[in-house]
Amino acid sequence: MSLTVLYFAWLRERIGESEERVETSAATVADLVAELREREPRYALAFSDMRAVRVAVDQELADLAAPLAGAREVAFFPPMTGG
Amino acid sequence: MSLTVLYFAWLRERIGESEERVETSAATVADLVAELREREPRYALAFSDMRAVRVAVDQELADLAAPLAGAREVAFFPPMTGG
Amino acid sequence: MSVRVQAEDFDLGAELAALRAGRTDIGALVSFTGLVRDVTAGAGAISALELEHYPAMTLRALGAIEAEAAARWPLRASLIIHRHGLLHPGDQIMMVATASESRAAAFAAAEFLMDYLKSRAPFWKKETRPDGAHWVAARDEDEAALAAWDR
Amino acid sequence: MSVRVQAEDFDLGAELAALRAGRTDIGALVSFTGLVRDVTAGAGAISALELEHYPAMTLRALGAIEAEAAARWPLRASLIIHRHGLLHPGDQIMMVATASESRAAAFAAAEFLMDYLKSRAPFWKKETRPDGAHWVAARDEDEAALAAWDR
Repeated sequence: MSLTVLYFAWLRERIGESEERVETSAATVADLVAELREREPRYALAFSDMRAVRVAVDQELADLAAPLAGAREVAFFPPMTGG
Repeated sequence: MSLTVLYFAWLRERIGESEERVETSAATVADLVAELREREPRYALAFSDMRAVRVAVDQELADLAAPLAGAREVAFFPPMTGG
Repeated sequence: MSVRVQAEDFDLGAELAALRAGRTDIGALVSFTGLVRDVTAGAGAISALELEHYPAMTLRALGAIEAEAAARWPLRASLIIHRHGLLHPGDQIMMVATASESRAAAFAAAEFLMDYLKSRAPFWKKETRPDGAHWVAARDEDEAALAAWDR
Repeated sequence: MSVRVQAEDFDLGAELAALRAGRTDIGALVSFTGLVRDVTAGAGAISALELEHYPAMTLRALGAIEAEAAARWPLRASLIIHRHGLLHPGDQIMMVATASESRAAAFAAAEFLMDYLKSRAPFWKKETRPDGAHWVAARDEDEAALAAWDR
């Protein structure tokens, strides 16, 4: 499965990219995070405390248990601070 | 004692005046209302249900028991409906 | 902090712009504008609204209400404008604006100003409807809203 | 009902005037405007604020928040405008406006929109301060404000 993965705010800065294509067979968001952590220290650092990370799957807020079957876009970001 | 007495909204319409000078020895607002009621039916009608009437003494909201010693202006009006 | 009572209309946008002009200490600006509606529930179409007030008491009452809001919340600025005289559907009746560091304070102060003003500022509305002109009755829920601030 | 996300500034007065233009069914119009402050409590002076967002998600999230408000209160009109990009102290960040028959509905809907937007619309703020640029942390009280609407 090929996913577009997006990073915002300090997650973007720590990982050093705003967007990348990821080939994965991860079944859930948590599986995808585990895969990314294994890749390089910058991912492990960015995802070191998942309580500080929010996730959207196909532009809808989701949690770590959310399935990725059929998903096209996953975004990681800190809690929102608009308004 | 000489008081300026003001009427607003439907109290003004029922009594037919917006302002008058009243010579009175009333000790309280309630006494003044009793005196006015005795005067003419239009006052008795306007003051027939005092639950529907609000009072200000010298431009401050007051109740029927408020003393009139030293007062210069008493106003009668229905509950306010601004805003 | 400012209070005005006037027959003329006001420019809501210009008032809000003036309130924050040249300032960088305001995080939240809330405004409320009251407008003449053309219908009252159950009473049919309204063609005009006459606003009577008690001039000697009005500024004093509005000033006291604004001072009470400023004592309860850390306001950077506030404004109350209330019109009197003959208005028509769609016309602006009044506005309040509150500026604070935080949105919670600005919202709470604006609602407080409105709740107090509704029941404690000496204005009375008379609607012209198909069945004649009628003084608007005060609503129990307005008194209840006011009482809630003292709880 | 309308949602806009833009880098450009907006004219608060013109937006509020447009919201009620030609209408006579609005009794209450509430607006909230968020502005860049030059100080954050305990963190010193702010010289700039960078607003990042997630474009593909932003309009969807704001539209969903507005639809939820419209389902909860009898709104005649509503508007959300949120800016992104580089802002400076005194600049407007965003606005919401709600129009209803009654003030209680207009106030509640505006506060609801703000509480949801704060924690559910994909915007992130980065402040430039004397000690560098810092991402603004989400506040527990914002999540608490949001949770209160479900009680």
